[in-house]
Amino acid sequence: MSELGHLRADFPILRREINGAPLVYLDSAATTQKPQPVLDAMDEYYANHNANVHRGAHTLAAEATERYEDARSRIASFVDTASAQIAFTRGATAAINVIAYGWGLNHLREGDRIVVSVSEHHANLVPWQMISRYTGAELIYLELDDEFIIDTSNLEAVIDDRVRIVAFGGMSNVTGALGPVDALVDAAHSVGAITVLDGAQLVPHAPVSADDLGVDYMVFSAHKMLGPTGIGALWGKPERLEELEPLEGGGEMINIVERYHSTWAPVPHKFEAGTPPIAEAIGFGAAVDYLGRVGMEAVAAHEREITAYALERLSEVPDLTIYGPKDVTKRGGAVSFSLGDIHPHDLATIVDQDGVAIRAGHHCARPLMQYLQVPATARASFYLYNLREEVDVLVGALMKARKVFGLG
Amino acid sequence: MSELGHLRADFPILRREINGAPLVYLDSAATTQKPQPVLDAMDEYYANHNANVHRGAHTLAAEATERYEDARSRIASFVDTASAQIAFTRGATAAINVIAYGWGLNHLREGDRIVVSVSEHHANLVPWQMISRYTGAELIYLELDDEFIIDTSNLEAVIDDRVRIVAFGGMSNVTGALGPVDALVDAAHSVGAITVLDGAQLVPHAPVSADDLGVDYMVFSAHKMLGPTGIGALWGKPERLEELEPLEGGGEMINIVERYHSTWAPVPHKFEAGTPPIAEAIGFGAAVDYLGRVGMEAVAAHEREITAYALERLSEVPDLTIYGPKDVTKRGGAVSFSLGDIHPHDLATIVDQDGVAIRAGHHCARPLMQYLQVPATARASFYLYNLREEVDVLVGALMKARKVFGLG
Amino acid sequence: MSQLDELYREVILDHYRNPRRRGTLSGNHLHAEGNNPSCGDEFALDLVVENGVITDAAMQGQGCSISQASGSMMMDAIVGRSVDEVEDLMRKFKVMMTIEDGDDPLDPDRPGSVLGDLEALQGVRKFPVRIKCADLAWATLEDALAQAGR
Amino acid sequence: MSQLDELYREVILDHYRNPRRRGTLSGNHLHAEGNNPSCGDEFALDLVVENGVITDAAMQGQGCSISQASGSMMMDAIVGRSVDEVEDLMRKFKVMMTIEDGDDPLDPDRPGSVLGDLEALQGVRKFPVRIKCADLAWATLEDALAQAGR
Ligand SMILES: Cc1ncc(COP(=O)(O)O)c(C=O)c1O
Ligand SMILES: Cc1ncc(COP(=O)(O)O)c(C=O)c1O
Repeated sequence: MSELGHLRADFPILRREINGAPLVYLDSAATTQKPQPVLDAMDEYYANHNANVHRGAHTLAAEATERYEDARSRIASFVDTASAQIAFTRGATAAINVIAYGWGLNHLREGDRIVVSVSEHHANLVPWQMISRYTGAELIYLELDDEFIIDTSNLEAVIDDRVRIVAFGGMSNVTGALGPVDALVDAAHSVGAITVLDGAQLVPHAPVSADDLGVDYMVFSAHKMLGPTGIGALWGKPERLEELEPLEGGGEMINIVERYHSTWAPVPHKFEAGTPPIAEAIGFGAAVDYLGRVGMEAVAAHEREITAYALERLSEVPDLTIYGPKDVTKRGGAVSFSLGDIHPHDLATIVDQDGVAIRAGHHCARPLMQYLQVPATARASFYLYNLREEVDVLVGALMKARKVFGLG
Repeated sequence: MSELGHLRADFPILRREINGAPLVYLDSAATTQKPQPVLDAMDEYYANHNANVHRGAHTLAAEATERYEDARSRIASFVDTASAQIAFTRGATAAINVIAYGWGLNHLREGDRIVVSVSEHHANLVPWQMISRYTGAELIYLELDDEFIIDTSNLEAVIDDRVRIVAFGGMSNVTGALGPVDALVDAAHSVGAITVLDGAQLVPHAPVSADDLGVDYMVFSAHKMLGPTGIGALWGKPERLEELEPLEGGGEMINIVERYHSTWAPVPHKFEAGTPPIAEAIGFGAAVDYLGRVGMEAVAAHEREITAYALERLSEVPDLTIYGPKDVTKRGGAVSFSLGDIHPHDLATIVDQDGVAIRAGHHCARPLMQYLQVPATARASFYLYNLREEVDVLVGALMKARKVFGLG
Repeated sequence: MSQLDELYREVILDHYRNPRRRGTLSGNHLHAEGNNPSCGDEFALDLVVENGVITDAAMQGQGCSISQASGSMMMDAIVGRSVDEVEDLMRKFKVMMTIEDGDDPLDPDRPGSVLGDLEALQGVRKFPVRIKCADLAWATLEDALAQAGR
Repeated sequence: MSQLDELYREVILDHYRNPRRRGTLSGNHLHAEGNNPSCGDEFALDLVVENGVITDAAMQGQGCSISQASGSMMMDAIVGRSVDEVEDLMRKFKVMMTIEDGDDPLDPDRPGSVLGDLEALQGVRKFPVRIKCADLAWATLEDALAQAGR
């Protein structure tokens, strides 16, 4: 496992102390830390090549455009697809909204159904509620099985021919459960429905070949995979991107603008209204380069190992309940738990005194919290820079929390 | 004028050479260059405080949230308004789309009218075309007077009580003409219509007091005012932000999420779905700090002076036509022109050989090009770091272009 | 005392585990709800105000020890008091949660100045992100009293 | 010759100012349109193909000297040629616009290998952002020929 330990030197923030203790950052599911090469790539861009893209005949504009498009093609390679299938958005949330509005407003009507799972992040839930309201299409939920995985035992009962869209996550940011991609794609396609994969927690943590997944659309966020804030990606099958109306209008996304009517630029540009997040695209490109150098197989193996260790050590803590699969082949490195009657928020505050950053709350998945019948959970989540010893620090801090709350 | 010359040292890119000549960057209307303190602020954030905001009880999350919200309040002060009236978006384009969809989809219907001007940037045009298509509301145009300013001589004829929205620019990115804010606000409000000000070219160049302008909504972009790409702002009167439905759904923007229905967070957070552009907000904050230290009065004075000089020098170039007001009190520092039968694109290429970056094209304002009956224009645009001598370099390069095209 | 022990004093854990006046009121009463979307804390309040005096109250909710203990202690502190006294208490509580170390939040010259158990919440000031937890119940109370039309 | 003079050769400026076959065709013909949204260059083409030969053509459009001269030179080069020859020309043109300095774009062994005036466009290669200007007419031609159903 520790063969990735040397990477820590690339992450300036990991040298920080929190409350007098070394930072133990276990909140990568919320956002990841950034290695120096990502910061350097953006600085180099601003210091030497900054200009607006696709707009000018001058040298800087050409340099900026080249770097921006080059970043797109590197991100495309990273998920094993063509450049034209990657549109840059503000993030995963923005990308799902593009799909929900762009497809939904133009293809959905009353009587149609949209299927999501109860474990979705609000990003893959609230846009569908909105589109349901605007179009009259009905929202239907998939429940979970006893391993916290989307239940596929009775799919035909839910996914019938009224269903037009099936939207689900590649990995739950709460339970860590992997989405049953194949089963859902098969069920959706057998009734002619399109599939939307929320890849925000999948793409950062495993080798992904977008074209091979079978889904129609996929989204992900740079900041969850070593990249900067402010950028994410929308991926689609070529014909799906063609049929998707752009959500936002503005510069860059047009072909011809007349007073009363406009036509759109070819994909992917029609989804990129206005000045795009240029420096962020370049930083995103540097992030996938970095991940590529490490190798996504190595990243996944490291996370599997540290997650297995965490599940083992956490199960030694009395009164601790884990919400998520125990089998590391069915899950990623987001581990949600509760500890006795200590509220997760209190837990987070207590372990923070030992430098440990975990997240507490509903994790933007309130319907899942209701399903689990908990108001909130605590969550530790791991990435390539985490160490086995950091799990030990977490467990030590949890034992201290038990003391503070008089649990012995 | 040259009292701002010392600031150039803060902009690393201004040390670059282009085609063997010092860079003369005259494309700030497309995007501005960034001073070192803006880059440093973002690096410092990533290196020491990076975490997701509004989500965690741990120290980094608190530090990130504090810095993010602090940036909001500094940007609010910069336009003389309250923090809660500033929502972060991906940029000006995104912010206009939030208004167009959020207000339009929920308040417009057939028979209603949306008024824009023929000089609008596509960002303030295409979203209204889209909303017109989705709602059946009709799009109506305001024309220009002979100084290229939105014609207000016969407003009652256009702005009648079918009009629900009047959307216009604070300064044209093509002609430099300032928008007749007072006249349009009065006309709109007299029929109960709301006003949307595209401030993308206004806020960077003049002291702006949002609350005093009289408009209902205003938008602007960080990258056009020394800040990073990937972020902009939506401003609104408090009651207008209340009545505006969010466009995008997702995390952070919610209050309570139930399976089939959700309620929204208070303004401005209901407009900020998903992980926001956090580092970018911090960079944006550093940019307005920088502008604040220089003083927006000083910025405006500098631009007025250099624009006056440019108008004077350009008028000495034979066969050169300027599209825009000649009076510097009626305009900003974006100067569009054509030179004989030399296509603007060719002009841009030729002056680029002398290191001069100007823009050529339709400037995302195709209806304006048709109105001006030109396919494109060349545009030089100025900011606080430009020098009088740079205008001389431009004029020299234009004379060279005349030679290349055999105009003598 | 460590900062943690100061935050999680005995009395706070006691109120967290044994909240006072948990439940709902029947009959005529005011009702207000509040929540912190970022952490999920929820608090709801039933309140009876008669002749300017809070004669009965009940709370519901879920959340961290600080939010729930603050609510429970608030119940103890407000029932039987006049709305005037309670508003004074609200002000004092606000002052306590915002002042810097060293200042004295308790002005002995004001009537009803003693915050009692509530003083245990002083430790929260060292944990700025938790202040909104302590405030939740009080913001909800403010809403409820606003309905009383004063 | 400076890079600029190489770009704006006499023959290019001549075609820009005196475009060949500018106008429209009446009667039965193919039509295709192209544009570069980023710079606003527009090009449209009317084309008559009879028995595998381009017998007539006319162009419309507006844009920079490179895009319009490229179109005008293309008109000269295609009318009277067989579609096969023109497709060969298209390939050669593409090669010329993409190859590196030093390579020879003109393979003397191929029929119709001489690009003629079009060789004047070689200077564009030094200005990568302008290549799409030179390409516009040719992409439009490709569209038109695709309609010919070959
Ligand atoms: C007048 C005007 N409005 C809107 C925009 C769009 O701004 P952005 O591209 O940052 O969204 C621009 C810049 O291109 C502009 O000049
Ligand atoms: C599963 C999942 N989907 C979507 C998102 C939203 O991503 P972003 O906030 O970057 O838009 C997140 C992150 O919060 C997530 O964990």
